[in-house]
Amino acid sequence: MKIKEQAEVIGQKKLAEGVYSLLLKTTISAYAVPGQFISIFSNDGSKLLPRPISICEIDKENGTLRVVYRVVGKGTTEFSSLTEGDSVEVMGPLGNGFPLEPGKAIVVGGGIGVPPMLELTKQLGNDVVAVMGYRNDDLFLADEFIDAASELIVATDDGSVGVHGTVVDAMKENDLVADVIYACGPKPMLKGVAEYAAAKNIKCYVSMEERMACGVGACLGCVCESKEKDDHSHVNNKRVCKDGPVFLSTEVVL
Amino acid sequence: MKIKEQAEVIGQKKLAEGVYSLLLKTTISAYAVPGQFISIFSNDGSKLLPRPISICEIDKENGTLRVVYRVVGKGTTEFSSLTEGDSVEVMGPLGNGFPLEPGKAIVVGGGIGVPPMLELTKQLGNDVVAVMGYRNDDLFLADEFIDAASELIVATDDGSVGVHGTVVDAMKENDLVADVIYACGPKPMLKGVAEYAAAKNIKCYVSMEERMACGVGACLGCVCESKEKDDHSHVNNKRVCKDGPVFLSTEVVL
Amino acid sequence: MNTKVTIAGVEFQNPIMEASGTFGSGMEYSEFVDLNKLGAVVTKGVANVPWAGNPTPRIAEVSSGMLNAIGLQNPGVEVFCERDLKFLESFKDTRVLVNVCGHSAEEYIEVVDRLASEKRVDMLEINISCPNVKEGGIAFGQDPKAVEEITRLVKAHAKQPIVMKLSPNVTDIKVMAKAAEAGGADAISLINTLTGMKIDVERQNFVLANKTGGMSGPAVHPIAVRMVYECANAVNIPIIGMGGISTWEDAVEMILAGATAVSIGTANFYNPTATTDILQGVINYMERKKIDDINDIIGIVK
Amino acid sequence: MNTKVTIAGVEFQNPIMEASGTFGSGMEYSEFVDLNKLGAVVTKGVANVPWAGNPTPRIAEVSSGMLNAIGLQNPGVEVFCERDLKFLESFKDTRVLVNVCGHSAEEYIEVVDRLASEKRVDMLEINISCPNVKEGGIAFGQDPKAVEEITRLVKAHAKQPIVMKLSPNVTDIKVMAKAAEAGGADAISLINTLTGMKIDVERQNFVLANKTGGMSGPAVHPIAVRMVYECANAVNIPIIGMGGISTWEDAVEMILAGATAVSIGTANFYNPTATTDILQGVINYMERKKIDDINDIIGIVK
Ligand SMILES: Cc1cc2nc3c(=O)[nH]c(=O)nc-3n(C[C@H](O)[C@H](O)[C@H](O)COP(=O)(O)OP(=O)(O)OC[C@H]3O[C@@H](n4cnc5c(N)ncnc54)[C@H](O)[C@@H]3O)c2cc1C
Ligand SMILES: Cc1cc2nc3c(=O)[nH]c(=O)nc-3n(C[C@H](O)[C@H](O)[C@H](O)COP(=O)(O)OP(=O)(O)OC[C@H]3O[C@@H](n4cnc5c(N)ncnc54)[C@H](O)[C@@H]3O)c2cc1C
Ligand SMILES: Cc1cc2nc3c(=O)[nH]c(=O)nc-3n(C[C@H](O)[C@H](O)[C@H](O)COP(=O)(O)O)c2cc1C
Ligand SMILES: Cc1cc2nc3c(=O)[nH]c(=O)nc-3n(C[C@H](O)[C@H](O)[C@H](O)COP(=O)(O)O)c2cc1C
Ligand code: FES
Ligand code: FES
Repeated sequence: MKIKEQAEVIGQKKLAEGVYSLLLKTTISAYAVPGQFISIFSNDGSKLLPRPISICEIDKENGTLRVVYRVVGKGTTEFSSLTEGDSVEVMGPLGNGFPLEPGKAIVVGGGIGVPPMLELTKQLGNDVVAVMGYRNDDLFLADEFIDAASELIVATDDGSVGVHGTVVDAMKENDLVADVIYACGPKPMLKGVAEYAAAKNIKCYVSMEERMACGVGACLGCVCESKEKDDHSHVNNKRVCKDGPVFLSTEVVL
Repeated sequence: MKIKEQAEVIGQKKLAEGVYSLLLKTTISAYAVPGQFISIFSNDGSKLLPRPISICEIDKENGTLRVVYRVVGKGTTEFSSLTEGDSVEVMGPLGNGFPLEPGKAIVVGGGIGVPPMLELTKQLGNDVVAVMGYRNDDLFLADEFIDAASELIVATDDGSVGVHGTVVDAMKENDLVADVIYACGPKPMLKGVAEYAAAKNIKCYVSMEERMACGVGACLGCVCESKEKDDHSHVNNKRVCKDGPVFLSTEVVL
Repeated sequence: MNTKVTIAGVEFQNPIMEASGTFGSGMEYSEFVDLNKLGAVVTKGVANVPWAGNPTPRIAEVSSGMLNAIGLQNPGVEVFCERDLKFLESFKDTRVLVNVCGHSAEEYIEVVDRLASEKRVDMLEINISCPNVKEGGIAFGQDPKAVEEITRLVKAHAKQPIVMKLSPNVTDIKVMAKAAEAGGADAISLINTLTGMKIDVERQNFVLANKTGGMSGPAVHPIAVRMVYECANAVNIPIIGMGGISTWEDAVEMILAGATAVSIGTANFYNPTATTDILQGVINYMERKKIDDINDIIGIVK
Repeated sequence: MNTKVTIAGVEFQNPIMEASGTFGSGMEYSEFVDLNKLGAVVTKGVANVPWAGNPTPRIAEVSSGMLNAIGLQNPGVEVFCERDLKFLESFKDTRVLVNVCGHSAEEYIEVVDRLASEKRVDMLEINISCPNVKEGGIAFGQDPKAVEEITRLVKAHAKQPIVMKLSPNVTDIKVMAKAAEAGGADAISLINTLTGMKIDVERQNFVLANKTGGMSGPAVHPIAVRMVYECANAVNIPIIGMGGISTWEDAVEMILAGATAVSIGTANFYNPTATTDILQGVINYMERKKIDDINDIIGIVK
């Protein structure tokens, strides 16, 4: 069930330098699961393509979705000026989402890969260690992970808080083990997490990113390389928007 | 002195079906004269060219300009949703404006050619007969012409108010004479007014329209045919945006 | 009111199709639109064997448009017949155009031969204009002799009528249209994408892994209208017009310029119901303008 | 920081010019920008005698761009020298490129000869690509033999360096660039406008009196970047790049692709200070990226 509609802006606030949290009232919330994303469209007729943004929180009761995004270009700049009562075109829910596996979990987020892990952490329940990596002490959403996870471990690039280094450094330092690892962040980080998981023999899911056009699997714009021939494409390519964004770390080339 | 700036919307109201009156705070008001126009720009990055709109009223004291326009396409549709406090990009004042001639004047406006005559009527002083043509009994601005002119004669296409027919019919019916005639409206109307003026040997100014790009005389997009070789172009073409929009009826081919 | 149009003996319930490569084989967008409402489904290009396409990024946004360098990724004609054509079985009201690509004449013919027996295929659209294929592809579409030659070869093998899809990256589109006609094409479709490039000034590198990509979307529409107009006045075979159609006005514009049918591509990406929205807009226009038959306005602006 | 660039021995204080036909001879925009700040003023096309141009409407808006069919209206070279060149006398810091048009080789040469003695003219830009002229014009720009021939003829007469302005309405821009180089061009400039068409669906008629017009603005930018890139890697003469430059990013993109200087056209119409705004943006970029010399980034994206 995919919906394209005008969502109402319930509110927006700045979480950190260039990072915004946007709360939208949309019927998409009824169908969304953690790890899925929505496409947000610009109001400007010269910017046609959707901006894919992961779902950070789902409130089915109030019919809202929360997304957290970083301003990096024209589209996200435009979104950052949305205020309560505005409307914005959205499409979703898109992609497959994280499978909720039983047992102990580690959720790993890096940079703007932090927000998509929040709803997952909440839905996984209590036995979750969250490992979140930031540039500096601007620890957006950290307080919410403290509430949602059993434990929060922070890594920062500049060493200002927590482990000085990457999330993988933090995982190693704490010698974390679990039944499953979920990760979202830049590709080098995903690669590191996947290697850690492989070394420890832990099942690992990664959420991938690629430039998108359709967002629904039709255009083949957003593929990532798969290790095996893909069932749909019959070549070594999987569509991030439709077959992903969540893949087993062993399925894709990182 | 031409200015391009963000004007503040002081207010907007609907005057008639599809006709809006927009009040803008802009420093352009300090330099504007009746018969000039401003370029209004769209906020949408796919619609780049200015929409030329005539100045309807100038309030130098409050630093505002009033424009009245009809919604005919994408740009004017966008403008019609502007509300108090919004800002909109404008450039002006553009064009030459109506010369204020001494003596008795007739001001003639047809359809969306009505609004540009209001400031002129006011500035001409008291000995002015206004002849305004409308489609039907939606007589936008008529009350303001009653206040500004010595007399208002109305013509309607459907005969619902005043003279049944065109402004030229109305002028004929009232056998109007004066020292000068000023006219703005569709080309066939301007032609009729010019012929009336010629027959009665009255000096006549007409305000012309043409599709524009630059609005400042650089691109040669907006020319109209002139009877004599033009001093600037050295061919039989005059730029509506720069040499006009106001011309002597005897200068241009109608 | 009649919205039916006929191209090479094939009747379409209305002139609205989607453009190859933007709609898969319809599966994904069938969540948004009833495929049975469309004049035709035009499939993504199909080759004799699976193609992996280009590396990513394959997509870049540009002003009022986009660049793509998919590189004709496709699962090959065998899988296509078994899966995609089977899926399309159930949509009886819509016609099916299969877009065919290849690196060489032989590869085109292999696909055409394989499709010959497929009942669900109403027409073949031969893509001789994709700018993202290094061999064949653009070379075919930019040389009138090659266009005529490949048309003749394909026509000799095809069991379904053939539509030659022309590249806009040429000096004179009329010459290419005439070459296709001379080679025996039943119809032509245009435009494919215009070759463009985007450079990331921060990274000082190309945005697309392939360096160049095909430009589509509203930005190319005025060029497409001009080319459709030129071809309509140069050849006697019907034209399927496309390029930047985003609204019903764009579709009507293309029909007035001379297109018997129109395809909607990039617009699907920002409006998944673009095809049916545009169809409804065209119908409203016909009602308002008292046009009883869509055929009455094809190419009337001269 | 050095922003100076040199083309055919002529030094420009910076690489930012405006594009012919969008800026007159600078008079009108001198109310908005100090012409002395620009790398060069490029004049509207000048012919041997006054040209009346096309009937109106001459302008149509399209998505992220516009169509124009001015038809090279100009007052003729005599008036141009007396009035426009005289006006430009007082702006010593900026270079002057005179854009030359004609219906035939003879007409081009007449203008070039007349300008030979004009000290204020630093360079000639030979417009062999205007799509709005029926004779000559596009015919010259779309045939490599004609390009080489006219280049050679003009070069033989010209006292100033010549820049050949190429049409993008061709199958292979590299061929045209090489033809201009072979004919002795000192530089090339590209792109001129792409031929487009707009139809008014309500009136069921062309929007432009001339039916077709030249498309410019951001919509054409990706095509322009691609063509500049292709030419930069095909010829050894410098390139003045243009087409849809609207922001400093667009200008830098063009320089990275291989343009020694860039011209800004349509953007002036919606931002009269586009030229100087873009210049400032380029300077800020150089500072931020620690680029000491603009010449260090010309064509570095390969
Ligand atoms: C499945 C998915 C989920 C995402 N979730 C989030 C999220 O929760 N929060 C968030 O801040 N961002 C997220 N992104 C990235 C986000 O889509 C881009 O940052 C956004 O589209 C940029 O739009 P823009 O107009 O501001 O930038 P543009 O002006 O378009 O580009 C600016 C820069 O952003 C990057 N970019 C552009 N498009 C994409 C894209 N589709 N994917 C990745 N990078 C891109 C490029 O490096 C580009 O140079 C996600 C991307 C994907 C594919
Ligand atoms: C000097 C001048 C003064 C004007 N003053 C007024 C005014 O006071 N009030 C007012 O309502 N309108 C005025 N106009 C007309 C106004 O500029 C157009 O109606 C407006 O630009 C249409 O913009 P749009 O985006 O809504 O329409 P578009 O979608 O661009 O076009 C819709 C239709 O509007 C018409 N149109 C578009 N551009 C122009 C243009 N430049 N000139 C004439 N018609 C055009 C065409 O018929 C077109 O089909 C004036 C025009 C000029 C040249
Ligand atoms: C992502 C994408 C993939 C495409 N793939 C194909 C293809 O496989 N075969 C083909 O003939 N054209 C292909 N095209 C071209 C379109 O069918 C169409 O000709 C072009 O995009 C212009 O139409 P538009 O502006 O409406 O998109 C593709 C276009 C896009 C945007
Ligand atoms: C209104 C207008 C008039 C033009 N006149 C000329 C001209 O006289 N000579 C010429 O060589 N190019 C002319 N051009 C083309 C521009 O110089 C430029 O090559 C083209 O517009 C692409 O740049 P842009 O997208 O920045 O406008 C004209 C363009 C426009 C929009
Ligand atoms: S964005 Fe089109 S297939 Fe993923
Ligand atoms: S609009 Fe450019 S000269 Fe008038």
